[in-house]
Amino acid sequence: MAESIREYFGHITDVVKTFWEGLSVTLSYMVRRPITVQYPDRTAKRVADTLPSRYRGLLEVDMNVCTGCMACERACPISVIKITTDKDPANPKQRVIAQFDIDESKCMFCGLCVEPCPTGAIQHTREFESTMKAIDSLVFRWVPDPEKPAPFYRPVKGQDAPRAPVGEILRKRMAERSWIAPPGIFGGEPEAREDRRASPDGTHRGGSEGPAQGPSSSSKA
Amino acid sequence: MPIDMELDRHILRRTTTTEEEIVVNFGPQHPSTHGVINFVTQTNGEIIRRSVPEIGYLHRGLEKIGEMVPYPGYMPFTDRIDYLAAMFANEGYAVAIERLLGVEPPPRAKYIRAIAGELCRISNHFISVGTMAQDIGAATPLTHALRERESINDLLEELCGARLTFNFHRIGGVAFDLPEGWGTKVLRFLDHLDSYIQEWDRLITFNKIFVKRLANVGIINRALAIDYGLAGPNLRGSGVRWDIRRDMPYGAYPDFDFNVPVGTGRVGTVGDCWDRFFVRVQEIVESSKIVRQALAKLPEGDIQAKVARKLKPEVGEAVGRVESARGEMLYYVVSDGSEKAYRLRVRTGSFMAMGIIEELSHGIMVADLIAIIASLDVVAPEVDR
Amino acid sequence: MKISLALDSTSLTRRYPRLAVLVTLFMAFGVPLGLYAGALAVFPLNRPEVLNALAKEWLGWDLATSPYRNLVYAGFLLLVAFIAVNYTAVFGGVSTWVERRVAGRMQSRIGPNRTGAAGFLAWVADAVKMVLKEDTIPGSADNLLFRAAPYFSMVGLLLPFVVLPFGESTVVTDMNVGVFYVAAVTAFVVVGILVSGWASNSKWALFGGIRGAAQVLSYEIPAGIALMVPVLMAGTLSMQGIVRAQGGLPWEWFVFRNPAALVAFFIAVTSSLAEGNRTPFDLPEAESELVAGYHAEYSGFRLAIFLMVEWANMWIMAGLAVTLFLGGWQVPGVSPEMYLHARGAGLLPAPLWFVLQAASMLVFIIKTWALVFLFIWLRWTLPRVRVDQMMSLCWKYLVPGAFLCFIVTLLWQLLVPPLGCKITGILLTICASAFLVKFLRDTRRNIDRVTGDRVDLTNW
Amino acid sequence: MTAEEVCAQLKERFGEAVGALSETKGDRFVVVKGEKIVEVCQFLKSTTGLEFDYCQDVTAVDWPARNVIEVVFHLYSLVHRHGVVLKVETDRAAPSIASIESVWKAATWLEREIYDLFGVNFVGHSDLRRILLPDDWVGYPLRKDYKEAGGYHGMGNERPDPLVQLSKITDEKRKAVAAAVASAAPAPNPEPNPVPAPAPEGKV
Repeated sequence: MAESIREYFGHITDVVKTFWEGLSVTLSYMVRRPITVQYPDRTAKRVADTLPSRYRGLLEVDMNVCTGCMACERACPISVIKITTDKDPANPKQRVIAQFDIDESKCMFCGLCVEPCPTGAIQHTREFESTMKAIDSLVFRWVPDPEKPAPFYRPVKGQDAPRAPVGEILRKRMAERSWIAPPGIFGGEPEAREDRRASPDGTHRGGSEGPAQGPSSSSKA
Repeated sequence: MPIDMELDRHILRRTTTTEEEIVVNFGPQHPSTHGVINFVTQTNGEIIRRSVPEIGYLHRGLEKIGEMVPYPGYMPFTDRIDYLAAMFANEGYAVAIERLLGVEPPPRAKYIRAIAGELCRISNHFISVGTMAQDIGAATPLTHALRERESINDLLEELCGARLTFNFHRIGGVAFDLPEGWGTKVLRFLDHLDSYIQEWDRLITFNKIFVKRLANVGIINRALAIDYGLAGPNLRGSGVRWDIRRDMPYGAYPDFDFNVPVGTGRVGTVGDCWDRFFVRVQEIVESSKIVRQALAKLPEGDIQAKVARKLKPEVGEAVGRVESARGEMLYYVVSDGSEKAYRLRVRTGSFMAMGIIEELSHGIMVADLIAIIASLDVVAPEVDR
Repeated sequence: MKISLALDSTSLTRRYPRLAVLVTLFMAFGVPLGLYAGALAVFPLNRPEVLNALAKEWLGWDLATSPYRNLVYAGFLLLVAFIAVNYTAVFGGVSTWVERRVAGRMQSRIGPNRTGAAGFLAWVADAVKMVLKEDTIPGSADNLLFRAAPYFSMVGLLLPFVVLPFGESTVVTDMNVGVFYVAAVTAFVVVGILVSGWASNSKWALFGGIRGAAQVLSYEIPAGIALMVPVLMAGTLSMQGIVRAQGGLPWEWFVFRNPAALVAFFIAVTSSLAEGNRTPFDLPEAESELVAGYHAEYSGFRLAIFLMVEWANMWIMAGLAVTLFLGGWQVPGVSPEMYLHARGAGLLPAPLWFVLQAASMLVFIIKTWALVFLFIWLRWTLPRVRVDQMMSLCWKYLVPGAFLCFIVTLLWQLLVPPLGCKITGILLTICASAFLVKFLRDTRRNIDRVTGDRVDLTNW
Repeated sequence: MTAEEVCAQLKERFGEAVGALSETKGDRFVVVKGEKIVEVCQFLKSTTGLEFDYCQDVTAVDWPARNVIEVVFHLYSLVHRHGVVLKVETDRAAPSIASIESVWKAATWLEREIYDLFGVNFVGHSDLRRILLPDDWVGYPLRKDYKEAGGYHGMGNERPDPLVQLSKITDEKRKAVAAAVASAAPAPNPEPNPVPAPAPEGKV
């Protein structure tokens, strides 16, 4: 009986003691600084600029230093990189990269493609804001026009590849394709792409309907 | 077939029914199922007769993918097995393949693995105990836990470039060395953490309502826990002193001095929900100790062993075991000599924990079911893989 | 698309920062002050004899014998009701904002801070959103009951305003059974909960409704008995009578007059938390268990009513506790005679009387807001109890405790002389102050104990 | 106790039903006859000195070449800190072995998973139904010959790969360029030593 009476009042004192502590903790947070970052508009700097240099944001390729070795394409476990090399018809000795496409909507930002790159041409930037109106807008053509392919870069011994600062090229690209602009990457209006999805065999519209254009050539309607 | 009949007959395996009983679907979308899981629950008022978990909503076929991509290319997929503690999923896979290849990572890599892993464990346990408090009805501890976790995510982001999907481990080492000045930042955070944990205890751990809600609820005794193959904090909460880091040491763990906290029935019975909660809180402190020791003893040297670019292990099989935040994570890899795994099996702590819920659900109350799910710390993607 | 952009509150705030502040200030102070002023102006008139006299004096109309007199009286009552309903809505809204900001800060977050200055207009935006949303009714729901349920709750919320004294004279009617009346009509809220739980035809809602019924009915008992303690001490059931029996200074409040009353105060507050479905007793809606409980199926305007009832109920709970235990509207240093003297001899009171009335309202409002803050603070600290624990707390702790308080108070009233009451009052006040100081020091120490944390009021 | 000793004990008790310890690289395993698996497990669990109380994993491997499905048991003893790997081979056409649910409860869900993904029938299992996949799923995905049906109840799971189309466009263009150059030939060599083209972004 005495035991259970002690237990009964023990519960009450426990309640008082632990509530006292809990309430004092929560009250003390009234005068501590909230941890919240007021993204995106009330930060001192752009958030992308505050990220660490190892941050794995959107991929970027500097075609000026790409050797066309295709190591990144092989390293990618989900095949979001597509590279086509070709001979320059005008100059058969010169190998060129006719296509260097990255489907960044499918990319999982693992960084495996960056590791084997001999010149650091392919790099993760610190840019992460990639909202686009259409998912195909996230396919980046690093050689925008196959008619003007990029020649292979030959690394010079004992000299670093002259790579552009990471992020610069991508930022320029992103500014061009504001998310509200029609994607135009497949050379058509956004609605025209619906049939691509609807086609029963999953094949795409033929390239005959319109010339492939660089994303920039789409109208800024 | 009407859906109710299907639930009754098929999932609950019920042939007779009484009028008072109803069948409730806790899930697939429910605030407390920690992901997309459905608990088909047969209740009589507030008393649950039986609750059968239905899983698979997040099944992504990660084991099949393991047979499709080359060995190094699977590493990013392991991140997706357990998004709250991806470091261990990485590490387990790396350990398994290293055992298959007979490669030993250099000591510095092992230490870096331990540091990254333990930080990840702290981060994961904060989510675990925080959501547990949230499920019991206290919203504030979760955000306080998230505050601490943000700091860890910042540190890990600086280390490996991502906050959740780390992809930090490589077969035979790690991807990056520690950044300049990173150790100091970690130590500063750990100082904060060690003082913070006491505040956490004052805020929620010993709160009378919290203790009342968890003590003597969902008791898993020692034998039951072992029988159901529970792992990690769930097993230790039942008083079984079993920790892969200590008992089947891998990596740098033999060099560290740390305790393995187990449930003691401090406020109730050994193996109740509160014990599992408190084991996790104590493990945060132990992990902090390990990180401090690892940073102090960090050897110089390479971070990557010599591994061929094209991995073609000999025919054979290997098991990689690591102590993940959710218990023993076991990778079973069968090689047929090609550059892709012939069979890759991931056995996770959450999957084993889900199996016991039906056993525990007889005669408990609705609120207890939530407490039990929370205390077992199941993460739906890890259950389904 | 363009219209929605133009209405985007953030862009408006950006374009006209002063406008935002002005609108916010108006909503934050203008509207409540207007309502208080309206109450202050209308309440003294709201008596037949005053209205009769006024009509005679100003209009030369003999209202007392006019066939339309009941219409005029009813019109004035409608005016009063209009003020009360609006006040409830505004308080409900403002308290959601306060709750979200306080919760945010306690959780190391910021809370709503975009709509209007300091995010104050968030509740207006929410209300507009709620009203504009579709009011869906599940196909298998009981249509009539489903539609009616929110209004039951609404009635339960509004009826106690009839006797809740905001100030010395600002009370709709001072019933001689005031306390009894409040205890009776607050139960209407649970009718709404029960009906909505049943009519929704949803398992979650049913759980919530039944839990709500069990909880509110159980806690009526300790609440009712605890409320008897001030009734015993004052010797009346009238709310104004109870306030008048207390004084403006803490040791004149009932809560410190005898130790049993102090305990009864805590029991009453706990019970009212349970009756108002606030954490730790938010079982009927228990987000992590029942998703949203009894209002799981509601949307749009009907959901808005439920939410308004939930928050505005805090005012009733707090106001009742303040009235019965914490001295109500009693202004320190102002004796009841002073109100009489200040009133003057005329038909309408003198200006000083209005000043005193405003002061008494202010005291009441400050005390009530302090208690509301306590409710909010408890909610963001404590976990939720389980159903059986809720019951055992009620029947094993609160009910016996309330009876004990009742008996002790009886004996106290019989045996202890007035001087003893005064000494106890002063002693208990000193004790309470000492605890308060210790608590604040503990709070301060919590910050120092965590390495890296300090007092920092930035980042609003 | 090492795997050899465990294997020796098993051999002694069960004779022919237990095969030799494997000699492959990596972890070594013991092949057990399917009909004896429950008894073997019972023996491993209850024999003093062995006491395998912890069923770590039950999984399977499909071997179409040998026409078997191997069911793999990873067992461990928390008492003695030793482990063993057992394998049971079962016919691929109608895979079926006895359930070890009665020995370790942990096997309940693990066996359900194998049933779901490999189609192995566990005789005596209390609740043998699909666990990860929907009940009306066709096929057993972790078998080597499994072909994806490409969706479920009309819900597709494939997104057309934009890169395929872009490759096609590129190829056509390159062919056109080559043809144009060929028709204009023999053109003078424009530049003997071409410098890298300006950055593609410069163009846009």
